[in-house]
Amino acid sequence: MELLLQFLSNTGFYLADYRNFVMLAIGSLFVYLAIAKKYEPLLLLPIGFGVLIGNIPFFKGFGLGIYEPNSVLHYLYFGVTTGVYPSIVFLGLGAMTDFSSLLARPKLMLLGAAAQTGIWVTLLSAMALGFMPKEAASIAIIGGADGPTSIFLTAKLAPHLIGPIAIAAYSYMALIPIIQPPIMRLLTTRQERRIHMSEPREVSKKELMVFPVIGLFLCCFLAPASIPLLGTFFFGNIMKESGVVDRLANTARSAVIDTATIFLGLTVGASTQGDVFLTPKSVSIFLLGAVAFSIATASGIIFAKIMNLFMKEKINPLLGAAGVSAVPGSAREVHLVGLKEDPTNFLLMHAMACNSSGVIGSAICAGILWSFMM
Amino acid sequence: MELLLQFLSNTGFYLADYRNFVMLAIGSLFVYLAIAKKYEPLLLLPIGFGVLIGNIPFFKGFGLGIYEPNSVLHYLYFGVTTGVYPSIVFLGLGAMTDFSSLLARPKLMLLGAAAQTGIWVTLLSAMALGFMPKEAASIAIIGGADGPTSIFLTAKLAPHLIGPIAIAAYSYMALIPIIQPPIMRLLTTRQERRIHMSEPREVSKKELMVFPVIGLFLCCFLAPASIPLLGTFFFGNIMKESGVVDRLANTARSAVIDTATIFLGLTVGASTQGDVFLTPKSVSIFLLGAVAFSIATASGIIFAKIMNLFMKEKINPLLGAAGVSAVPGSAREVHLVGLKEDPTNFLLMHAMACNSSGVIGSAICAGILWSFMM
Amino acid sequence: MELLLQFLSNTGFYLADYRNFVMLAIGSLFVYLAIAKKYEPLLLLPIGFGVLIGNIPFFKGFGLGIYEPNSVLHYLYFGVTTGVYPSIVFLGLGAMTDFSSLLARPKLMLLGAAAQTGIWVTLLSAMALGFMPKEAASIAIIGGADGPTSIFLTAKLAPHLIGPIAIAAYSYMALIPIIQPPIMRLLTTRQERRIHMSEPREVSKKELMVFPVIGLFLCCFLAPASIPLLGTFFFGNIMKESGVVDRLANTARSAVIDTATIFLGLTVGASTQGDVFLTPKSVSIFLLGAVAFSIATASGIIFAKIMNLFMKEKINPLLGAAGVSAVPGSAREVHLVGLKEDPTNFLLMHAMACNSSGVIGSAICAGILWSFMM
Amino acid sequence: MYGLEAISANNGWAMAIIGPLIVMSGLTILAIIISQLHKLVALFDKKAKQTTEPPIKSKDEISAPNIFPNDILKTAKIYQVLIDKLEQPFELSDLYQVAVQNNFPHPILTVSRLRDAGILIRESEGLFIWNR
Amino acid sequence: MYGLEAISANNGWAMAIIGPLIVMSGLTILAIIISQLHKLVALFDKKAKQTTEPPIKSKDEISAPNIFPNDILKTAKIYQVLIDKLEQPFELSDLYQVAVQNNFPHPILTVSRLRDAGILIRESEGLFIWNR
Amino acid sequence: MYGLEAISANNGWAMAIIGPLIVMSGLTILAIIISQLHKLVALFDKKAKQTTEPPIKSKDEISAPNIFPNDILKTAKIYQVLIDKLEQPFELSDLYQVAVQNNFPHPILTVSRLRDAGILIRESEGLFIWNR
Ligand code: NA
Ligand code: NA
Ligand code: NA
Repeated sequence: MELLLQFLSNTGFYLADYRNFVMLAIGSLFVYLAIAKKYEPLLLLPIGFGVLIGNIPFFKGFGLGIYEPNSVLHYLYFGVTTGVYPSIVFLGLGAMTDFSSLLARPKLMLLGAAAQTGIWVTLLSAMALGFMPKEAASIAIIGGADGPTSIFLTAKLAPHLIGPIAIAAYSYMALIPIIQPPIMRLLTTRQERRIHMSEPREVSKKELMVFPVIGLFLCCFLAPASIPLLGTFFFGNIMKESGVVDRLANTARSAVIDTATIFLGLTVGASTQGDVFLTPKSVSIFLLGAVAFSIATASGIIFAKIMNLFMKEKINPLLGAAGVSAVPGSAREVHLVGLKEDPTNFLLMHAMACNSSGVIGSAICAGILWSFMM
Repeated sequence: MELLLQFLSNTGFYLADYRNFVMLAIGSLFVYLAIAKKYEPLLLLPIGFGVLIGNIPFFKGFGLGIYEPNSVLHYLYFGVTTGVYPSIVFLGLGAMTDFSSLLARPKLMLLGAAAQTGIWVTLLSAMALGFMPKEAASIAIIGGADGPTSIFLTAKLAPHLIGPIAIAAYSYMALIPIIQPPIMRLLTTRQERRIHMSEPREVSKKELMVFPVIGLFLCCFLAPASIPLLGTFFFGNIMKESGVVDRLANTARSAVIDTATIFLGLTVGASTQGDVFLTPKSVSIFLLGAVAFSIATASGIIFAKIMNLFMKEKINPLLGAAGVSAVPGSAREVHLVGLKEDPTNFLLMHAMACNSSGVIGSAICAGILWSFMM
Repeated sequence: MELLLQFLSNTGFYLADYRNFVMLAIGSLFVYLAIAKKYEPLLLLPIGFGVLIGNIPFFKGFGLGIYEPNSVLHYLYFGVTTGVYPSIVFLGLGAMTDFSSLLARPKLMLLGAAAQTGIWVTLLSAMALGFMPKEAASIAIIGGADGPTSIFLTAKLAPHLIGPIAIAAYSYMALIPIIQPPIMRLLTTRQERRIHMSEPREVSKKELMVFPVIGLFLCCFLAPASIPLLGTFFFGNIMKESGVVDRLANTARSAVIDTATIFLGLTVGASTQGDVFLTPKSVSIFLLGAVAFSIATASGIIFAKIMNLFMKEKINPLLGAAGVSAVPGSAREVHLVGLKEDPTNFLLMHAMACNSSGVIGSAICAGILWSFMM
Repeated sequence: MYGLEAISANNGWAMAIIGPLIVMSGLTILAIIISQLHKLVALFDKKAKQTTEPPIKSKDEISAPNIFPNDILKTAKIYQVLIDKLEQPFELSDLYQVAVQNNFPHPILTVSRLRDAGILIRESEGLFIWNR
Repeated sequence: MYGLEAISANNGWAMAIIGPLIVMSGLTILAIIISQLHKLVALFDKKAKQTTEPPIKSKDEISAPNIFPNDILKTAKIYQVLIDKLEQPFELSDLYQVAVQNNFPHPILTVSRLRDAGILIRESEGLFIWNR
Repeated sequence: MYGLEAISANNGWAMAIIGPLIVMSGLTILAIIISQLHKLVALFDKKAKQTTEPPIKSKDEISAPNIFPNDILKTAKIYQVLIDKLEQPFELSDLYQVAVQNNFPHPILTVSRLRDAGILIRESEGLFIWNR
């Protein structure tokens, strides 16, 4: 009888706390959005289910919780706290990314830089709200719209915020179809949205092979702290483009990135234990995340319009919105908004170019922020 | 010359101990059974060859043995001692398991619960034989007929027994075709064995998607200590059923589970170093394992017969034997015994339902046992 | 302004050291050779790009460098320093290797043993140049022409030399098409090069299955210190040949070995940080490596010629050169040199037999050397 | 300590009674919930239909297919002429070249649509085949 | 210390003599064993045939194929009619539906046998094709 | 500390000015380099052609195909006769056996050439199919 009572007092039913239920609701929402709405399911489903797993109430001290040093979740979470998973995800991303349209029209790279403005504005905002500099930098990187980059920088600067920052970053990435289109429409005229981009020139295999080396040199000499992300990213890319190690490139863009994605998502989700997660800070981070994404989108578009003032061949300013990486969500949105105005206007390929430059841009920003905090 | 002598004194020939040869014979037997008899080769071959590797005599202190802290085997064994491999195997299992026939006929779930009786009887037996409670619990879980679950619980409660318990669990799982059929025939009449199961109703995609969430909530609220197994299990299953992350599900059920299986089997096998393994305790564990499996099989069948007393539509009591998980061995045996009586009686699909509920049942039991020991 | 200066003083441009540029040039050369010349790209591309990543100048103390304990590279490098990656590579190699032509003509195994002579001569040379015994042993193993074996032994005996030894081993393996043919031509007559090998007998599936068990017993009893390499190697091979665990064998020879290859190459490359790598020792190691490879090649050929003195059915002495493992580079060279003399002479299959015996031979040598140093 | 004494001392009887009770009741509840699941799902489906159309359509359906439903097939027919000039499998860049030589409009974008439509299939790294 | 002196001091000569000796004798023994292996295997095979039939047959062979050897092919022919009504690839549930509509007995079990027989092949998550 | 005060104290303004400046100038330089890349590549290509032929030919091209270009196809035709005797897919050892029985020269080597030529294709562990 005593044993039964003791057992019952160890069940989740007994130990449950209202914060667990809040988080379970959030987790369920993520799972629902991932499955029913197909919002970035590769991210939202693992994270959402991870939130569920992490918020089943349990007896502390058992070695079950992700913050207890000998739990399975803790071992799997190690790849997050050390930054290893983000590095591996970037390896796979590199082995997937096709830079040919970016190489054909290098100007689009500037849009990837411009869209990082969201980061810097958010940095100031976070400081103004009283966050410590390292916390502020970690929050600011949400504006880069790049999950692994955000997790990586936060793991290095403010590990206690990994949960809320990752959740904010991924939530807004999933909500791209809701956040971006209104901003795009607000900041562009119908005529601008109808601008066609000319066919890009053909890019030679050799250019594609040389690019990752040059990219590595330039980006990582400038911001060495971006090595863990961009080093593996460009490594993945040269494996893909060289054509001599296809079996490695194939594994990198399938088994390797998938495994890292599964465990990254699962443990980041599980790191949102209600009692740790539900704090006023988390709420502020969520608000700041919305600011970051909106400004990033807007600044990309505005910068494209400014570029148009100086260029003969106009750029469709919608492409600016694709400068927030959020691969490939934002590129798709740009494409769809463009299509709506003119069903013959295919922006996808150009938007993907901005997307990949946005990935590089935000990884550099992560390097700069990290370096600023030293 | 001195060097030659020194070298020779470091060879396996010189260092060999009779216990190594006993274990090498056992390992060879496992390898033989796996290859020639095809008894659960996915389990027996890695374990058997692991036993060979672990029992080649070597000079202690070199950093070669699995129990020496800087050996390669020790690093690979880490996934066993922390419980990470079993968790990962369950992730893959979840991504493979089709719950549709269980959802179509939920009553079969009770058979998966009933077949766990072997666990509890073995718990008492082990205590009676003088094992400490945590050891007894680890031995008892052999009755769950689920390798990764046994390894997981033992790693948490009695890590020094991982070798014998794993070997016992896997041996009996491989011997299912020898152990189960006589018990099935003993406890059922010819007429009972000929009972046909009606065609299950069709299960909708949505039910299949909702099930892993409900399963997670119910099982893990009840026994939070089963989170490391059932959390990843249901996560794998929702990846499979949601249909929105097929690439992750595919990787989980191929590269991820295969890799974990290889290293789990190899290192569990290698952990049976003769001098550590060949103790009276190991012999007792083997005997208790036979008891556990037999009682599990019997109690599943008997429970099915009891259920039939109360139900209009009779269940084929052979299905009770499939409640011991041992995926998919026991389901196959039930199917074959059924076929022998009546070549038109296809029980496989129904038996698989009991199998998957047996997996859940024994993971819950592991959670309960762990919680009892705290 | 101060911040800008501080940032600039953290860029690679500011921190660069001439040694970094030397290494960047070497890394670029490796990448170039891998892509443009297709010299062993599976090895040279990861290592070459790793050299680039490791030699981007960075601010020490950031946690960026491979030798800083909390960097991502350091965590990935862990698999090198512990010897886990080489073990895993051997698992995959085993699951790829077809021993049938070796089993058909066991005499060829002696060529794999003879070609290890390079190791022992290099051992003496390295000692004579003033290297400590453990360093000398690590350098000597370069003569085994087997990357993972070299890395494994060096990780155990002289971890500070992993970089130069790995680079030397892989460089010469890539340069096999330049090093070996002249030596082959020098040491053989035109007539010898034209010797045809008779069709090997057919090997039964059972022989192929029994071989890994016998190989494990004999090699590892003789030199238990080769267990971490040959244990997984033969395990991989029995998974392949048994035919009962095809899914595991497939994963071992694709996802598993590819992943290990990627991270092994990348981190070994990155371990060549200019300030650590560019020392007189590294230059000596490079010179000794050339000696090792040349002697290995020569001694294989000469031994074949000696064998021919005693045998009725002559061996083509070119096959001796394939005794240096360097899979499958040296086998291909032998085949091509043979083809040049007589376009109907297909030596590839026989050369592969020598190759695989060379792999076993050098792993045993590693075990012996390790044991000598204890 | 051995035998019944050991069991009692270690609280074995309690465990052996309460343990199976918990498992059985847990799985029973799960079975009951499952047996009601299809009703629940049906209920939800109904409600969903009554109240709202999904606020945001799944993005995949909006794109090209809805807008040029038969254009892609037409385009495919036109491109068939080019494909016939190439050996299967071919490199994408070869296809671009013949497309440009023959003044086909928007080759790159068309190609990407053909790929989305599953007509142009990546066979291996850099090589493509034409489906149909 | 350099040169011959260093070699002697470090026991180099002994190593360089004993080392290759061990490798060579090891691989020689292995070569000898291998060369006798096929005899050993033949011996075993013979003995195995003399003494016993394998006590338990491999389970895979017992199941369906042995019992309904041509039934499956017959069933497949009958099912062909249903398959013709579906577009390739099809969802399993569609096949069930037409099977039930046409009063085919045991559709689910038959489908699982067709899958085992390799006639019904899973092409991708949830989609199946009919082989032959 | 909150608001502007916190920003100043934490050097926020400097960061927010210098940060984007660095990113922008970095990516601008990268864009400029990229835009010149094809010229650089062209330059290299030209130079390479002028000075040298590649010193060592890629090894894969030297081997069999160059030496017996149509022999393989002829061999394939001859082997077709044997293949017709086997059921597809077949085990390699079966092919060897019929080859030896019919006194075909060099069966193992021929088979390895047929595999290199993509005529004999490994379908799964141990089983092969004949392509064409
Ligand atoms: Na970005
Ligand atoms: Na079970
Ligand atoms: Na070797």
